[in-house]
Amino acid sequence: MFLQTIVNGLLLGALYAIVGMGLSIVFGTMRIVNFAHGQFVMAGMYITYTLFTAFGLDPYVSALVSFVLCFLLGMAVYRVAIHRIIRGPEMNHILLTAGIGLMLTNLAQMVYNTNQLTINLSYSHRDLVFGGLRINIAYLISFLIAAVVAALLFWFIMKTETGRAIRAISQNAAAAALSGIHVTRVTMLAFGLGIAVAGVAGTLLLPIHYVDPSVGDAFSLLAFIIVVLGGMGSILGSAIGGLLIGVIAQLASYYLGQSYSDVLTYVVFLLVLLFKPSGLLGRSRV
Amino acid sequence: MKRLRAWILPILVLILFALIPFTASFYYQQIFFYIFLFAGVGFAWNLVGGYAGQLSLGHAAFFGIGAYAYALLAPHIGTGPAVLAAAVLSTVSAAPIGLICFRLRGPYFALATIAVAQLLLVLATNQFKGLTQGAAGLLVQGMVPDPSLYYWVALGFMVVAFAVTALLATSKTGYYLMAIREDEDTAQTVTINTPLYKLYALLVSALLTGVGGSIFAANLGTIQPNDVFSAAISNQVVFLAILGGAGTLYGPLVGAFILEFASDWLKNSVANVTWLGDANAFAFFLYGLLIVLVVMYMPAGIVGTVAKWRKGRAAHVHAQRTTAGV
Amino acid sequence: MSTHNEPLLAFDHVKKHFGGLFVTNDVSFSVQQGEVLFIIGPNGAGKTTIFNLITGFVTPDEGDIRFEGESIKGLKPYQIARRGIGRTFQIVQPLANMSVLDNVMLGAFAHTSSKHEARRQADEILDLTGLGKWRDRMAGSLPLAGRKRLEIARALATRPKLILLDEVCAGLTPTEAVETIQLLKQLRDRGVSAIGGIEHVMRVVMEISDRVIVIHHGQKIAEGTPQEVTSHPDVIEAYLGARLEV
Amino acid sequence: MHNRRPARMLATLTLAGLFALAGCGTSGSGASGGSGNTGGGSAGSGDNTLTLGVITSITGADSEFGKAQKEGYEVALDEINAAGGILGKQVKLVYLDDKSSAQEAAKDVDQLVSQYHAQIILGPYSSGSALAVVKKADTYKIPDIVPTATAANVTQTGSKYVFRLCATSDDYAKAICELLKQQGDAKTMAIVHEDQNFGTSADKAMVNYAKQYGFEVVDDESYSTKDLDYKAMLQRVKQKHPDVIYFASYSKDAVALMKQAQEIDLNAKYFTAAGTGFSVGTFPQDAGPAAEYTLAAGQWDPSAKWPGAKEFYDKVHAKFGDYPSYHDMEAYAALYVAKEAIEQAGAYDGQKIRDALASLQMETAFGPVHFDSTGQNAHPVIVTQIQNGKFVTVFPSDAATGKLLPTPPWSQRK
Repeated sequence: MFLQTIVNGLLLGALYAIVGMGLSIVFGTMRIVNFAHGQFVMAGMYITYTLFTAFGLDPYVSALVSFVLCFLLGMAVYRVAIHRIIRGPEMNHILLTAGIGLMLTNLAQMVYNTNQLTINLSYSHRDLVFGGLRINIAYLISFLIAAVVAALLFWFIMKTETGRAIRAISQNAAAAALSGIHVTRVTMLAFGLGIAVAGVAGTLLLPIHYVDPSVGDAFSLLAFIIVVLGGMGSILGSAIGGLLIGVIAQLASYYLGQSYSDVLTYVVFLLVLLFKPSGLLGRSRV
Repeated sequence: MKRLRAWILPILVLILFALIPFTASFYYQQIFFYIFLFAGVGFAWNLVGGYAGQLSLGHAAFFGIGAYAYALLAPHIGTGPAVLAAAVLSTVSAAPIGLICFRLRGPYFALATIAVAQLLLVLATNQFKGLTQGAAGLLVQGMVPDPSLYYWVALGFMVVAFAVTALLATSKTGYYLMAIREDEDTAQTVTINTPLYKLYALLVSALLTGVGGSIFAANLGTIQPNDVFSAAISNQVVFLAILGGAGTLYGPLVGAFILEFASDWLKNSVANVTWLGDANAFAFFLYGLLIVLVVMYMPAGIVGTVAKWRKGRAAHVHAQRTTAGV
Repeated sequence: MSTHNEPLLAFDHVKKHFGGLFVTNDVSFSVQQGEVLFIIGPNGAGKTTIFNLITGFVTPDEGDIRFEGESIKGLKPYQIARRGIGRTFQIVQPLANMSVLDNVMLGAFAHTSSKHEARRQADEILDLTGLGKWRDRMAGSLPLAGRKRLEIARALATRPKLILLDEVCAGLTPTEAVETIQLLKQLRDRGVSAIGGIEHVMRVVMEISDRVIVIHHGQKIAEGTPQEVTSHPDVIEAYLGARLEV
Repeated sequence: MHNRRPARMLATLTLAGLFALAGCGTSGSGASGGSGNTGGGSAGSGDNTLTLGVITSITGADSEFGKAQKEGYEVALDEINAAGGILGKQVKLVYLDDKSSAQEAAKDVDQLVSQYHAQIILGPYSSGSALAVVKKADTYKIPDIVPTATAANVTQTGSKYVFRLCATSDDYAKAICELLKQQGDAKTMAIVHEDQNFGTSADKAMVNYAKQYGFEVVDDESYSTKDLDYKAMLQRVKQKHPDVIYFASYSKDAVALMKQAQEIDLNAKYFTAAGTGFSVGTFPQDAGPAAEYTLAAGQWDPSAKWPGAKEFYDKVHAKFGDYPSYHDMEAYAALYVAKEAIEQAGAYDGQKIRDALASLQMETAFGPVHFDSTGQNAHPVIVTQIQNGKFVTVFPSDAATGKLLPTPPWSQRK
């Protein structure tokens, strides 16, 4: 059973990781404290739900649609609101994005009301069984897509021109500007990318978890825990952070009880903040 | 002469508050109860979040500890001692929380405080269910014989909270907290023991918040973890202080006043506007929009912006005089 | 007070590295009571690190720092400040949303808890440093020279025995530099010992510095009176590249 | 920073202005305060309409059940007004949203009393809110009809003004234990409950009754409806090999629990539940084959023999298009009980209505209604089993419309 719990933990952890990954770009590299990240994951879920119920589009296909829509939504939000206070104190980032989160939550409630919406996929509760281990198909597909997205993101940030510009800005925006990088446009692009990844995370979550207006807040806190655990600004860090939390949550649920998964997640988060503030991989920021 | 002018405003406000119960219906008295209670907790938060610039998003932790301490102890040791116990327990709990969270700065401090409040919410719901009855709810012994007296209890609490925070804010401690808000490293170079002063501000803030929690529990009559440990409480306290003006003396009261009346007005008049679908959600949508607009266009809050505008005008007059003089 | 032969400040074989890079490589120097020492060196030579080591923002890997005979290695910045070491920052860091008066009162609060006494002392220092005319203006709204002077005034308000001035004239117009030099002379005449960190405004060094040490790539390459140092071949070659017309 | 004198003077003006606004807002007895609340201030027994106040969860976590209640109230309202209203007056219902929070529910009571002069309160939905409303109703000395909150402590506050229509979590536990005793082939039990007040009360009740009936509780798990995954918890239950599993869940978690139980091949002789999620109309379709054979203690079922039950089912389906659960029926019955009490009292007066409710004896489509001294209606609990997608009442024997089928292991199900 220990092995099965670890496997469940890794599968769940991959979903946690993809939720955190978008934020690792926005918060990690760009230092924008986006407290509405969970609401954008929720937006991805509602987009996928609508496409599935209206056009019967399989969620793993509509991942692209939610990527593009959330990308545009992210850029718009950055342009209209966040850009104005980007230079201001981080306290304002938190309050502004918390306000945006509240708007998105209630917009969803006005459009979709508060029912808990799910989609029934033929394979969302079927398992692959081999060697005594059960692998849930929906989780497996999400695990693979999460891995692909992580790889693409890593490649984009590390290898492409824009990726290098983003990393330059995160180190020193002024210096980046001096070396010819259009800071505002690239920051907006990076923010859009982060939100787009959040949308994809929503798509991958829907086959496994219901969506209602209140899920946003829970995912926001989860995303921050993963980014901080994994270490600032490192895509790899949030992948590891996500897998770690997934395994901890499953082990706690199995050996101590379901509610202990939350307790342990928060305790581990506080301990890491205390003793290794730079997170597992990232730069220090005490 | 200047000292006297400074006290006109508080006296005027207090007289008005004293008259309200005789004119207002019980419903509006309850609205004022929540204005006073959350203004008081807003003053407490203002010490840490406004003056010291440490954005705590987990003040529900102390609010909840105060509420449950009172609810569990009142039947055994009486209401008075129970409120005292609530104050002591929430202050004592602030020490370890402060020591943990103050190792961090900026968004990481805010995140740590959220994690602490969420942890207490889960513990109170599950692990300590035996003690707190969890979500099944705990009946709470009243603080005063007649429910209409809670208006005065809350008013008294707000005045005490204002007095304590105003005294601190306008003293040496206040200057030191503001220095920490502006730049903690620079503050250290002028001999300020920044960790100690941040913790000191948090302890006072937790004490007042704990008392606020006990009054809330007594008035409501029953409490569940979701009522007193929830993020909604933490956010309400922060937003009313920011809206009113964090780091100003009267900000939290103005913010509490506006938020409570706005939600009451929205709840009534917007409630039956059917085309909006879920009218209540529309009310909260506007609430979110209000926060976004305040942060973008009026970051110093209402009182802060008014003060800045006045100072700009005063400084302008001052500049005219001095340029002539130089 | 400090014993007869023990200097006010002793910086003793201090080493500090970040990663593999030695930012401060076995540097030693001392400052006597009432003396003004200047540390000069090209940008990035490690001057600010030395200031951070003395004021406790960075702890040395090896060696010791003694103030008035007692080691201050490992103490927190506010503990070191309380022993009498004031400081200004290379990148000016005024407490922007506080008035000029409030900024200086912060320093004064080091010795009194009463607001009125602190305000009185602050006004005194404002007059000394010529900041009186901006008394009630927000620190953030002052021009660069004003903000730099405010940092000095704030440090002075704590009545330091030793004041560290990091690039105090950098970015100032010639007239502003002259005014700052006058102020530093007044401080020296009042017996406040000081260490200054200068990158290129050599006039300040020549006029008020008793002794100079030159730091290059984290190492002390020369020490002596201003005249000796500026004619020292290594200094010229490493730091100025060409003969210095004095 | 320290407010300079000019800034303070202007702050004075702003604050004074705001309070002047508040002053007028609180003018008079708040009938139609200036702060723009709806003009619904018509006194309870005004000209020709009787306004009754209803508190329910229109938004928040319990909004699904608030919607169900509103359907029940609306159907009853149409029937009552068609038959001439109450005391010859047409009835108007005012719905106040408690946002699924006790604090808001308490505020709603204040608003009903001061703005609508309510002499009777209907609702709220959840136990947490009910506790707060009962305390408030007690101070105002007006009766409160609680249609659906099952937590035991709602009628244990010592108040004389609470009247609960529905059975409690104790009655659920007792009914399930009676059924298991009748079957005689179960010894050990595991309890799996959500961590809010409904689940916590159901758990407390079952732990108590299981001991009384000699069942050994081998495992007691609590979870949050926000959790992503329950497989680890269900694995813990599986290790204990319980004969019976007693769930206390809302709808989405009920579906997830049964599907994941099937997924990890968690078997038990009896899958039982404290109604709610397991007896909501949509449960059989959502859970599909995983719902088969599950037993749910409930308050009502369209197939119940009380007159008017079937007609109500059809009316709700016709008017709203969905299938009513017992939450709709409880609200429907609550309005009828209010009508009966007001008419027996002869006037819209809190004390008289309370006395009428205390001695009330009437038949409704929800079954007989009579409140004991603590305000609890001895409502019979029925246990339904899902047999090929349909709810069939299997207990008690006098109300049964079908035989209880044994639960086959997952591997042997088609």
